[in-house]
Amino acid sequence: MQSATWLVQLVDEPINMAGLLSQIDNPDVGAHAWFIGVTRRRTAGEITQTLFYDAHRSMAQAELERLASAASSRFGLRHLVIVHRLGEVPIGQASVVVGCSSPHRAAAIDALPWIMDELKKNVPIWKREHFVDGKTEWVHPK
Amino acid sequence: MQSATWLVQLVDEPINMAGLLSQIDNPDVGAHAWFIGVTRRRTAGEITQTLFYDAHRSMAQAELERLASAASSRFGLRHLVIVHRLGEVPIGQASVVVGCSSPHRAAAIDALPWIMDELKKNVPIWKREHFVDGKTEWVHPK
Amino acid sequence: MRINVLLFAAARDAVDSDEVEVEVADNATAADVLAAVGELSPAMQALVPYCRLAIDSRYADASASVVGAKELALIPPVSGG
Amino acid sequence: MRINVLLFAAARDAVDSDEVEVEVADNATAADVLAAVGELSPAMQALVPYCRLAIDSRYADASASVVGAKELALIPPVSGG
Repeated sequence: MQSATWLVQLVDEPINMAGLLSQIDNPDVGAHAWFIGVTRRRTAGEITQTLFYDAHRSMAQAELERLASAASSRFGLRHLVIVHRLGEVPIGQASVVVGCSSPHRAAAIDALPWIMDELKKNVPIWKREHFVDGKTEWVHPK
Repeated sequence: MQSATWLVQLVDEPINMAGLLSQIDNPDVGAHAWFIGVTRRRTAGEITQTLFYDAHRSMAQAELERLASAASSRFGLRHLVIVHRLGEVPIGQASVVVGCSSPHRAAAIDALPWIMDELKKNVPIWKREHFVDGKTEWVHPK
Repeated sequence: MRINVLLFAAARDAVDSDEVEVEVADNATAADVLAAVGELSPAMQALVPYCRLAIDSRYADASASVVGAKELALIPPVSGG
Repeated sequence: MRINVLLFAAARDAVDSDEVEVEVADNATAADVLAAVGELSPAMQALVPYCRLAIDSRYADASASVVGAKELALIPPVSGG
């Protein structure tokens, strides 16, 4: 079993995606996969003006570290990056970036939805939607 | 049905991944997903020195365009980028980059392996492996 | 004993505060703390069944003891990503 | 008629050339062209069963006519990505 490394960050500024790309480089991987969640203008017919994310920061960091460790083992990842932005995330900007690398293609791609599902279940981060009509609401998971 | 756009390129230099990121931006997408195939040092116990890619260029371009169109319809993608590098692709560098965006997460992520499977079946590009022991061989698909 | 519980998101809005103090038994469990927080207001009562308690930044089982905890946090349904 | 067929990868190596000329009937199909290319050498004979013919940059069915084609290409098993 090869050793894995991961990087987990909570940031208050725009996520510098280009700067993250080389974090998962390794001569023994053949596949890099990235997922980027961005603020979308339209949700179920309503027009979003902007989103805010709040968190229990120290716990969110700890939960993300546990998630990174679990995902690395489960999928045999060589490197893994998870960055979540907090505060306001305007339309078109990234709230979350997950990137990982592995020797073969399937592991890196399959890891993305699993990590996102776990993140959405267990990491103490909350999204507040601000609609153009002035209404605001905490988003409830399905 | 919203209109989709795609960008298909065959290039002879290193792929500028950072420069591609914004190609799939759109205020009505919530998800970007990227797959990057890179040259790996180790394949089935043998040590690769470098890889070369050859192509029927005009046909490869046409097949990739058809693939981009089919994938956009099938997954409801808003934007799609497929870039394949030809010639030598040293270890750790990208031979292929696929990126796409869609309103929801599943479509963008699910499109990646489908596109890669189709690309590996039908696009006239060939990989020649050069091993450190001096042996070279055209890679045969499984 | 009197203990502090950190609040987030809709729970914070429900009492307009990022922390509350509640009274619980000296051998209280996570379930006891959730029950005591629920008593604070009707809005909180409605929300607590959907919340988890975190003890020192880890989700706690209902039966986990809160004795000696450095930090307690009420975690409403999360929605990151 | 005599027609040219573009070669790639292992097929090019098999005859050390990126193009070959073969003789086929005036109403030849893709299958006829593949058969004619297979006659060029034992190595080519071994390879052709795994190849597809492309007519004007599109994969052709075995029964497709090559009459009037601007370009014929022998496509060995591909390995991009």
